[in-house]
Amino acid sequence: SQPEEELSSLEKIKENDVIRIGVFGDKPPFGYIDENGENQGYDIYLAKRITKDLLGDESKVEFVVTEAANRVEYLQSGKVDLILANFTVTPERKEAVDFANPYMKVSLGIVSPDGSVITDVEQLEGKKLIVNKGTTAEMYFTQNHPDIELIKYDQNTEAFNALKDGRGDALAHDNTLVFAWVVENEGFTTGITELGNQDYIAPAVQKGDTELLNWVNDELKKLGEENFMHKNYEATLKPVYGDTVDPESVVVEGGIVE
Amino acid sequence: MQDLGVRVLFQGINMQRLLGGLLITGRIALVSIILSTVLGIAFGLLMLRKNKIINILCRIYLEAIRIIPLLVWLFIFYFGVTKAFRIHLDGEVVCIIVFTLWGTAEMGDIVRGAVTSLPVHQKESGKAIGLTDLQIYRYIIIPQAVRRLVPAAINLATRMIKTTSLAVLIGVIEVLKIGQQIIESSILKTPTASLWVYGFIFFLYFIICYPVTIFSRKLEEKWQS
Amino acid sequence: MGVEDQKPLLQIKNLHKKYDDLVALSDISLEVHSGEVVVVLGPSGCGKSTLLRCINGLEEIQSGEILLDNKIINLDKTQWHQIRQKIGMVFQSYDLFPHMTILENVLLGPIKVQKRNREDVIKEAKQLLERVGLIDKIDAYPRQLSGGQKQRVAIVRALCMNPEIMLFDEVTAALDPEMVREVLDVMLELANQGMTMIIVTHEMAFARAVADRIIFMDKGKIAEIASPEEFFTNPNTERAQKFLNTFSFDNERSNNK
Amino acid sequence: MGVEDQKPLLQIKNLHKKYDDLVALSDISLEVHSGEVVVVLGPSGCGKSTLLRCINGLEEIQSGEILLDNKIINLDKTQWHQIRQKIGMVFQSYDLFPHMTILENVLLGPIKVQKRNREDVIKEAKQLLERVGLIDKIDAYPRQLSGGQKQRVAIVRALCMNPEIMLFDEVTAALDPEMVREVLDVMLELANQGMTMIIVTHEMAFARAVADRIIFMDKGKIAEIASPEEFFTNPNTERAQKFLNTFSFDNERSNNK
Amino acid sequence: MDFTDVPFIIKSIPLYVEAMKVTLVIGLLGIVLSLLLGLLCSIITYYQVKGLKRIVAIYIELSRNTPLLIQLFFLYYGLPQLGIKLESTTCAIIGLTFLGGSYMAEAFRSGLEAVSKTQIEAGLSIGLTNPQLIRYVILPQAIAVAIPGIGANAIFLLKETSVFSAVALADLMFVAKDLIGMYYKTNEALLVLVIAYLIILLPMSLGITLLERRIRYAGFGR
Ligand SMILES: Nc1ncnc2c1ncn2[C@@H]1O[C@H](COP(=O)(O)OP(=O)(O)OP(=O)(O)O)[C@@H](O)[C@H]1O
Ligand SMILES: Nc1ncnc2c1ncn2[C@@H]1O[C@H](COP(=O)(O)OP(=O)(O)OP(=O)(O)O)[C@@H](O)[C@H]1O
Ligand SMILES: [Mg+2]
Ligand SMILES: [Mg+2]
Repeated sequence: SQPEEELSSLEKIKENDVIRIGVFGDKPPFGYIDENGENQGYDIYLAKRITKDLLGDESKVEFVVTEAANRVEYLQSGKVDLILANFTVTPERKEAVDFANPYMKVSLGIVSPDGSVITDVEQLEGKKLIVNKGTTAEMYFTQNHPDIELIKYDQNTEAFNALKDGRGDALAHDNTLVFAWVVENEGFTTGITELGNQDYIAPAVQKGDTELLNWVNDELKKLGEENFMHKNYEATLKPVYGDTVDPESVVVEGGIVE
Repeated sequence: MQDLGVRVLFQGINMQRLLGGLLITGRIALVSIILSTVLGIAFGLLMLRKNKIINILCRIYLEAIRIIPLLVWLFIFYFGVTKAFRIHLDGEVVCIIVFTLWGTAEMGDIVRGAVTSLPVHQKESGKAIGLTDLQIYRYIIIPQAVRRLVPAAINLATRMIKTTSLAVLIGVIEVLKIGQQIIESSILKTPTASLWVYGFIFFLYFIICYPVTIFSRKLEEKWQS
Repeated sequence: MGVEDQKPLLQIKNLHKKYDDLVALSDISLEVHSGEVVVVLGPSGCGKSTLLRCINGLEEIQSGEILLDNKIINLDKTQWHQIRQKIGMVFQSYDLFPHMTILENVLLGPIKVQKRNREDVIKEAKQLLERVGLIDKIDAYPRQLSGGQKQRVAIVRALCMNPEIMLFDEVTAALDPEMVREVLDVMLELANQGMTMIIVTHEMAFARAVADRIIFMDKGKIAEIASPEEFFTNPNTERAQKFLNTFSFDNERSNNK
Repeated sequence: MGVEDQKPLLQIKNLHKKYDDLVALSDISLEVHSGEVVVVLGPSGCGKSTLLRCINGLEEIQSGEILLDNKIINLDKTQWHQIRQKIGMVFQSYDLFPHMTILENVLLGPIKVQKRNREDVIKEAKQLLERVGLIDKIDAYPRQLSGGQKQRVAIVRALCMNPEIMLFDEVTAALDPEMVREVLDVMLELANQGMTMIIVTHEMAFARAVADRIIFMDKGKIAEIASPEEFFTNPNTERAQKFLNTFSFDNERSNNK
Repeated sequence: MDFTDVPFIIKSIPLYVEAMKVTLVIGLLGIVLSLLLGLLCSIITYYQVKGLKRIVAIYIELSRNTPLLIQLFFLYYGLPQLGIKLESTTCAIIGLTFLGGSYMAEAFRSGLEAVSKTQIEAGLSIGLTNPQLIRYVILPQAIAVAIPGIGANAIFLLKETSVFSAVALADLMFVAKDLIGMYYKTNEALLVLVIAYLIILLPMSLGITLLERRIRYAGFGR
């Protein structure tokens, strides 16, 4: 990355004794801020463990709250060392950042109000679909269904609020997120549970930062041996999903996909 | 349960967090205002120089800052500059840089306006009682220019305070962002949270800016001769 | 007083002054003796203000000499602020400093320029303000005064520097008639006390009353120098005649009055 | 002209006018006959302007009657704009409309208020402007004119409404001396042509020359009514005497002149 | 520093053109409504209309002492809780008008105050009726004086439209953020954004400067 820098990124993190990790602040249960102002969620659970293994103490992490559309920028401009913000691996993104091995599976889900549930993409013709800027949902619909009108928001909160306020007919987002939201919001149904390809969510580092990348991959492998991601699921997602979701359809253990 | 919505402001440490966010907002505003005042006075004096090239350069700077929306400047510095030069700039730092660049331009223009609007005969009657050029500045021009510019400068300060709200759009965790986080985490229990939280922040800005506005108006009335 | 046998206090020799291409003053020569009151008359734009401004160094001149106490004063630009202490000047516009009280306005010169003792100056300032009837306005600000009061303070401000000569440039032109009188009375009193003065005015009755000598200017030149009696009853030049006519209205009404 | 045997053109009976608690005019009664020129004199603040403003309906009065052509005009507020057509007024400040040319300024009243034929009015306006020597300024804007020229246009603007009486309120007070004369000359000519006028002025020589009658006011009352000769040579009241003294400077200089 | 992805820039131009229309439409609508609201407020203040005068005063203080972004969030996310749901376009126009009205009122007020009392009396004394007085004397002068202020406000309001991207209005700023989020061409997106704003604002600013200069130097000319 920075040629004039003698220290490698990993050494620099250790030197500073702090790692800056970009996470979501408004995407429960993956990355959000609780009422005490603490970062919480599936991504955060992993981030804390990574910090502990790297720097010896999980409090040495500095969480940087990002928005969907910011994540690449944050890495590229060096505002964060690592992104753990529900970052789906896509070809475009691969050109901009380096992804480590995945820790989660995802595809798109579409949620709509109970009265007029959308169960097929065709039904969206002529209707308004809410998406988040810079998400896979936005890209999927921009590329595959350019004629569906999209209403775009910067932040998840705004997007889901807009759905509740009836500013659109449905909302497309990662199915993992949609599942959780529906559980807590009566009157809405995930009419389409899997749309597009099965995608993977992975940590991302700055392009060319192979040292940190390799370290993260090794770390994921080691964590797989102790089934860490399942523990993470139990702690952060289970309380929300209950039994409505099969853990195996979400969790990727050890960075390995079958 | 609308009437209970206001409770969201007092749940947990919400109020503390909001006020903490306000502190960040205030810090950005204060630092920018102080820097703008100092640099703006220098810039204003620079503009008063009778040098063509300096004047043109100052003009270009002033117009460039004025014509491009501040939000665009924030983005240029936050994403463009940091990416182009591969340097890490914190959102708060970017805000301070951009607001200071803006404030300096505006303050400079206020200073220039205050000095040039003084009637010529003030200077001449200073000369006529034998004051040296330096004394004319010290006893006649500066005190009167200050009276003319202080109200405008205070007015600029309130504009800068209001503009800090843009910081949220480049991800600074200030009062508005914290407000959004509170809305997010209480949306299930308190559906009217956004009404109350945004209303409260609206009110916060008002009670900070309004007294300052009143103060500058009073000062203006007092110093108008 | 026999002023003629003394050396003149102020001497102007062959003064030329241009604004860019416009000749404002050409070949002006003039002597003013100590205690003398010279009134300068002439149509608008003839160069009266310019003359006073040159004497006070507010305008640069192209050629000629200005001598005060037999010393040339127009050589060194940097010394003007010292010479100006000896030359008091009052303008048409009320030029008090609006951010200072009346007393502060008067004290500024003596204390900051002449570095005189504050107590002494205050005493003198109060005496002068008393004389012009404004002692009770000492702590007021200029905006609280009428135009006539402001001009009286401006005169005091100049006087308090103990100048050797005073220049007045249409000091009553912007005033209401009653206020004109109160300012002119102050000037008359000064004249009676022997102050050397050059006065530009459009008040003919006053000019006649106060002047020792009248200078009539036209188009940047001195057209006539005369005693007031001579000038007002029987001016030499046709131009002066015409000028004086604009101030009289004899036999103008043709109807049955 | 034998004005006394006609009915007066303007009659003011027991006029009282207050600004809040301040009595500005008290018990003013006055008659002005057709073709008469009345000059109102008096110290500042005595109510001269207020009197003219009341006659023109710019101020409300507390009691009294104002009659024009034997009709009471101060009863119905809503009718003032019709009566004002018959009463021309010119103020001290150059009150031309800055966004209109000279001609447009003059035409506004006759065309918009009196709904007269445009061609006729233009012809009349041009004649009037010719008479005051401003025909070449017809398409100029007020800012391109000197103060004196502006006042002459303001007079033409009022005249072009063919008023029965003209009111002048210190129309030369803000002018340079040369310009004073050009405006006063226009007024003198009007007087000679038999226009009925009430003039407030501080130009004593002019007042004496133009007036058929002098009204001297003091503290909101009419203190003296006299012919100009009488008033200027031998005023009845002490107050008028004192007033006239402020304009003379006899024997003021005590030194060796 | 490479802005070299020219194909990307060309590809994105139609998007910016669309967005520019949105910015312009919202901006101009907001400006026109602000002018109307401002004129109304200034006339209420000028004629000291009882009752309304106080409301106008309160409105002006509220509008001038709070940030547009917060006003907007309150309108867009807060009000639906009270059952008032406004489209983002509506919100933007209301927000801009709420903000702009007070600024325009200020400009008009200074214009009206600049018409001296003697001008009004001069008009009265040639027999003009009140409506005629307003039409021929007061308004032409007041507007001439107010124009520099109005122009500055108009530019200010157009610039303020950039924050509407935060309530999902597809204006210029919105498109730039969108492109950055999807394709990570930050420099290119920002470059085109700046150019787009310059295309709108430069002519406007130049025009206003010229107008202002003409009023200042030519006085009240044609
Ligand atoms: N700063 C200046 N620049 C250029 N020309 C000037 C300047 N000041 C005065 N003039 C011109 O010089 C000439 C003399 O002007 P001056 O002010 O001395 O006349 P004045 O006799 O004082 O007239 P007034 O009675 O109107 O005050 C005039 O033609 C005037 O236009
Ligand atoms: N609009 C007003 N409100 C209150 N008082 C006023 C107003 N206009 C005039 N006055 C007062 O009424 C009195 C008469 O004023 P007026 O202007 O008629 O005097 P004047 O004789 O015209 O004086 P001047 O010679 O200075 O013009 C003065 O005491 C003045 O202060
Ligand atoms: Mg002069
Ligand atoms: Mg008056």
